[in-house]
Amino acid sequence: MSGSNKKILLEQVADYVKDGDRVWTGGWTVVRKPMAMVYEVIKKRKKNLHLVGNPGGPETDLLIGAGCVIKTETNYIGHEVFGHPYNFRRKMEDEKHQGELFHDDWTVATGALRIMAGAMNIPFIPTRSLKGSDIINPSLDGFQALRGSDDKVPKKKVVLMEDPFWEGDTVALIPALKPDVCLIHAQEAGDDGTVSITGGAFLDYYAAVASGITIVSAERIVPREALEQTAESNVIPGEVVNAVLEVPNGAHPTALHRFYDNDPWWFKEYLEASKDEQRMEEWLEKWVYSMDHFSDYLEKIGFKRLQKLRANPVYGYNPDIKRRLDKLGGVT
Amino acid sequence: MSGSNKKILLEQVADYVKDGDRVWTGGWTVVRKPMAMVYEVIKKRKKNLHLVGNPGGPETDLLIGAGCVIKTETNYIGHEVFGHPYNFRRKMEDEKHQGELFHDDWTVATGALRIMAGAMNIPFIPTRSLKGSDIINPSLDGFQALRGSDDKVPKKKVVLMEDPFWEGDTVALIPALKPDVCLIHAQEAGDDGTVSITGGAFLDYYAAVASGITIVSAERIVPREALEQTAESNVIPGEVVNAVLEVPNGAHPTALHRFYDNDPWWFKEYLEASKDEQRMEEWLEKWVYSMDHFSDYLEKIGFKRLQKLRANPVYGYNPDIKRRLDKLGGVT
Amino acid sequence: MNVEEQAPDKTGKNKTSYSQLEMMVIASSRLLEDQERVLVGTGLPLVGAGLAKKTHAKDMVVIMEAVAFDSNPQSLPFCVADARAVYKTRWVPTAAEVMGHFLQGGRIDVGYLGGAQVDQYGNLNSTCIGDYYSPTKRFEGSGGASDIAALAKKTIIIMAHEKKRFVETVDYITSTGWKCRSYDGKSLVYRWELGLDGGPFAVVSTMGVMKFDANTHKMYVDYYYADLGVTLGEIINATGFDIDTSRAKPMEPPTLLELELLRTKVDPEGIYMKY
Amino acid sequence: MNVEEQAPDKTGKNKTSYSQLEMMVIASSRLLEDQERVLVGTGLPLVGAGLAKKTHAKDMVVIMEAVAFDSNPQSLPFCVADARAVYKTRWVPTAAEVMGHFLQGGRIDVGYLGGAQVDQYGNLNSTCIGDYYSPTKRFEGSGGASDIAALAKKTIIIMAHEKKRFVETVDYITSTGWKCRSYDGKSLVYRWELGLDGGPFAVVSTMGVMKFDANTHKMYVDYYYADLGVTLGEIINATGFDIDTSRAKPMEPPTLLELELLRTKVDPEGIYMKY
Repeated sequence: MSGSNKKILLEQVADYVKDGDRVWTGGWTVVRKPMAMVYEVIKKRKKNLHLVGNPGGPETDLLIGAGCVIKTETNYIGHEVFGHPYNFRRKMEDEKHQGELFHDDWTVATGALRIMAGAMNIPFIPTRSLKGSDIINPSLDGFQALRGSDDKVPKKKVVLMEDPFWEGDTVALIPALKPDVCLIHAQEAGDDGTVSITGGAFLDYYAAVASGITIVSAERIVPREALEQTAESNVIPGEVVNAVLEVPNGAHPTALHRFYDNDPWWFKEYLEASKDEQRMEEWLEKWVYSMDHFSDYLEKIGFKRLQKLRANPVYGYNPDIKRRLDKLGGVT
Repeated sequence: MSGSNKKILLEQVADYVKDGDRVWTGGWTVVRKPMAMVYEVIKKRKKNLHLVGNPGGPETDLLIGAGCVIKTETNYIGHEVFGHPYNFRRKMEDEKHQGELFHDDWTVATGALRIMAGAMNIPFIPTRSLKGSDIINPSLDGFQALRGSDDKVPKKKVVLMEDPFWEGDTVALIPALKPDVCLIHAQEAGDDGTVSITGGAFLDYYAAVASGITIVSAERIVPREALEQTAESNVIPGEVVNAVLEVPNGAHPTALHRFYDNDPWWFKEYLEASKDEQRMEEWLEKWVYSMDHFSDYLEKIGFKRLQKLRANPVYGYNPDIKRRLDKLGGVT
Repeated sequence: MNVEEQAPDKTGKNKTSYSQLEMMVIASSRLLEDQERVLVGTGLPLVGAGLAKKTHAKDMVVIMEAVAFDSNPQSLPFCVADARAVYKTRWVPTAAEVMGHFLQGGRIDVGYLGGAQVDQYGNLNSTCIGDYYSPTKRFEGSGGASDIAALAKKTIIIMAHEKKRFVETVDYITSTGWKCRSYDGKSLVYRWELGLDGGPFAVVSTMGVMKFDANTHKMYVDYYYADLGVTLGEIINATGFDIDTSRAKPMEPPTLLELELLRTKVDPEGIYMKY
Repeated sequence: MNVEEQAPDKTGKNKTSYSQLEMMVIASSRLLEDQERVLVGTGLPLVGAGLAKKTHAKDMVVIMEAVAFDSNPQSLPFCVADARAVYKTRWVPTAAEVMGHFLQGGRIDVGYLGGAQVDQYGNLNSTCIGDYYSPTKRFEGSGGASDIAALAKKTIIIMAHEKKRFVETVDYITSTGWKCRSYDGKSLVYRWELGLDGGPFAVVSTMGVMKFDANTHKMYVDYYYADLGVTLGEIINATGFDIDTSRAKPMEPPTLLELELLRTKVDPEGIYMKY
């Protein structure tokens, strides 16, 4: 794969995502999430997705709210200090949505270990975590009904085992994560798929290697030769990347180190809308379904607002941005 | 540990290495080996060391030849194309040395996985490798006599297990590597222990984290603030480094990316000497025991020869150096 | 949590008003020690850690699960993956290293956590209220809290003091306290029976600082915010289980420096403090 | 291995002499295909891979276990950790990624290996001659060879053709061939019985190119270096087990370009080729 030019268009992204796929979304909660690609997946009305990104942020709540998701397998779904994941909550709490979403609870350490095991192509990995927690309580297993019948789900959540090599401690064996598709947004990628990320790669390298297909959107697609200059800090080799696309502001409204900060106005509007099913539907119509292209979405966000979000390249973030939603003014 | 200045002198290195310790030497075969520190350990006549570096190069053959080693647990001991590890061979082949060296054979993938497991503090990790090889033949286990009685050695070499989570494949569980001491040479380290390495970090990060004590020698010790500029490519955090020392040419005669190439004259002389026990002893006297300080060793190597080894910083190596020992001329 | 009362002029140094929320953050920050390696959860722990770094614990090593090791933020991070956590660091790890290597490797001195519910043994719930399969309230989930509670050398918990939060038994044990879930899910066992080290060191609330009895491992009141008018009776009323108050001492009020730093340097916008 | 003979002038294009060593390296390099991901062992495979990249397989992805992914060395690396392997690459992995992720993940098309002994099933020995506990000759050890033979989609082996090297059963199975060690160490089993994919594709020697019968999985002669005067009888004599020569074809001699590139660009100093 490494010799070819892998550029695709945003409109083609959904061709790589099949209904029912296990999908890893890169980044971390409200940072560097592949939002443009997620909007595209929503627009194409993908169904029965099985989200395995660890942790999940607005992209996860959005995909759930848009009805694209039947399974989530993660340590966290939320918007950090901005507010709560109302679409996820509704699916879990409301009588009328019972059975629409299977959710399997994990942790940050085990999410990391599971995707590392996936990258290593080993079926499981031991951990010293989880002991004593209801996360491994056999009677509280969100995927219980699926184990053994759904081949995208491991047959067991955990197996306890005594260490036969050293002191005999009991450790928990946990299954590898095996995403079908991995969506990542980065600052820069080569046309060969090589990915450069700063400000934290999170688990994206492991996910890219563990996944059947990996798509990377980036602020800039550059000739591959340019990335020879930064070889020591490039984080994902082109070999595991199937396609790349250039999408400036492609992580909006989440933050991208050196490029832009979180968009508090987006979170404020989204959080209000997502509290209610009808308003969520209107929000999706307004910001996703009605948009011909992501550039129309950005046009609607507006130049002034995007300017307000710009990061100071020395700091990596925007030191002047207001982040408190309850006292947030308009874009001036 | 992170706040303090961790600078020590080369003379203090052996204080951190106790007789019987499991020692990881960083680098890879004939590249970036912590040679100055190894010479120091030899000079202080350390005994019964248990070498766990994967793979081993001249430092391993040297330590064996100097009588410092009773156990080796690695995938390779040698000098690559330069020649064979005669000290290691002699211990394994000669009747009169029977029982002086216990050697446990492993592989590059499992060496990597074992030290990763050590860094993760998990007692073992599964692998898909090793199946069908005599490396896991229960009757060909170089540590058989030690298992169960020597607490620096895992009770078993391998445990085969069926995957209970996915397709039921048989995988080999292999024990974590747990070095007591880790010796690393790098291009640059901060006085806080932060380590910057280019040209390949090999398994040194994992070893530094997995080890009880980690000592880093470097071509340059710099104020910690200088390493904030390269945070994305720094490979070892100061937190896991107990001491640092500045030793220019500290990896000689092995190669150091951007600084110097392998010293073919050293390998030629060493290989000749190491073929014979008596000549090996003379070599040790000449190049190690009689040296007051590593700078005396470098003085004896000579300025002209060190100049000949200098790497071109653009290439990272020396494009003009001759590497064929049988046609090697003198230093001109 | 926006109580603001006039601080009684006892010591002469606190001639200003401060809130229970402020006292909580300050009291928890005082429990952090210089040189300690502290794994800081999202939310109020970010504020408390920032304050400690600016007062008594300048060389405390601040660690965040997503991305930060020995972080010295110039501006308050609003999550543990924020670029503000990465600025001026010397290493940019991932959760694989922070959680998979450092935490699991026993290298974390203190886990500093929030939560939605805590019980008498210091078990934390950040998963759901009610039945797991049809909860009345579903939360964001563990994040790294479960790992941190299991693997740090000790944990400090920060949480508003309300009867619905301080419960006899949490609805779901996300993060293990002293007496936590057995492997079969059917009983509670002491954490050491499962081979877990560490354990909750303190629960710092809007009313006081609770610790755990060395023998029973049940929560007791160590300090209460007398200076803010909090009484032990109020604590008992706001706690959903019997709590020993016999060892309670009044908490030393905030210093002017602590308050000033908190308000003007650590969270000047009030992102978490909601001024 | 320094045989130099005048190449018979059959095709008109080989009016130069070349050695069996050169033919071996060239023959093995021809088996590598463009676009393939090739994990290259130390020694002669470095030379063969370098030649393939300069002739028919410019976009072959050269991978080295210690440090290199998609390597395009301008000068021959003398080991798989050499700075020459890192120059002009776009990613600098470690063995954790190359071996732990890519090889173990089934992403390597070809493993390209040397060895000290090979047997009729393509098992390789790079560990010792004689008894494991008191060997007559102890070698450097597996390095990554054992992993590569177990996990690559296929392996290409390059080795001098001598009776002591081509043996019926290797003294120690370092790297698995078609019929390898059972878990209890007591018998030989087919590799697929252990769940191993892949397997040896060819053994390229100083006399010819051997492959493995699709049914028996035993080695047979596919090509022999007739142009260098090698006869099938010589191969039989230099092989320590019965070898089928009935399918043997004469090997196409080196082209002038192959020889020129090998001698002047790939290993001009003769580090491995020992000119």
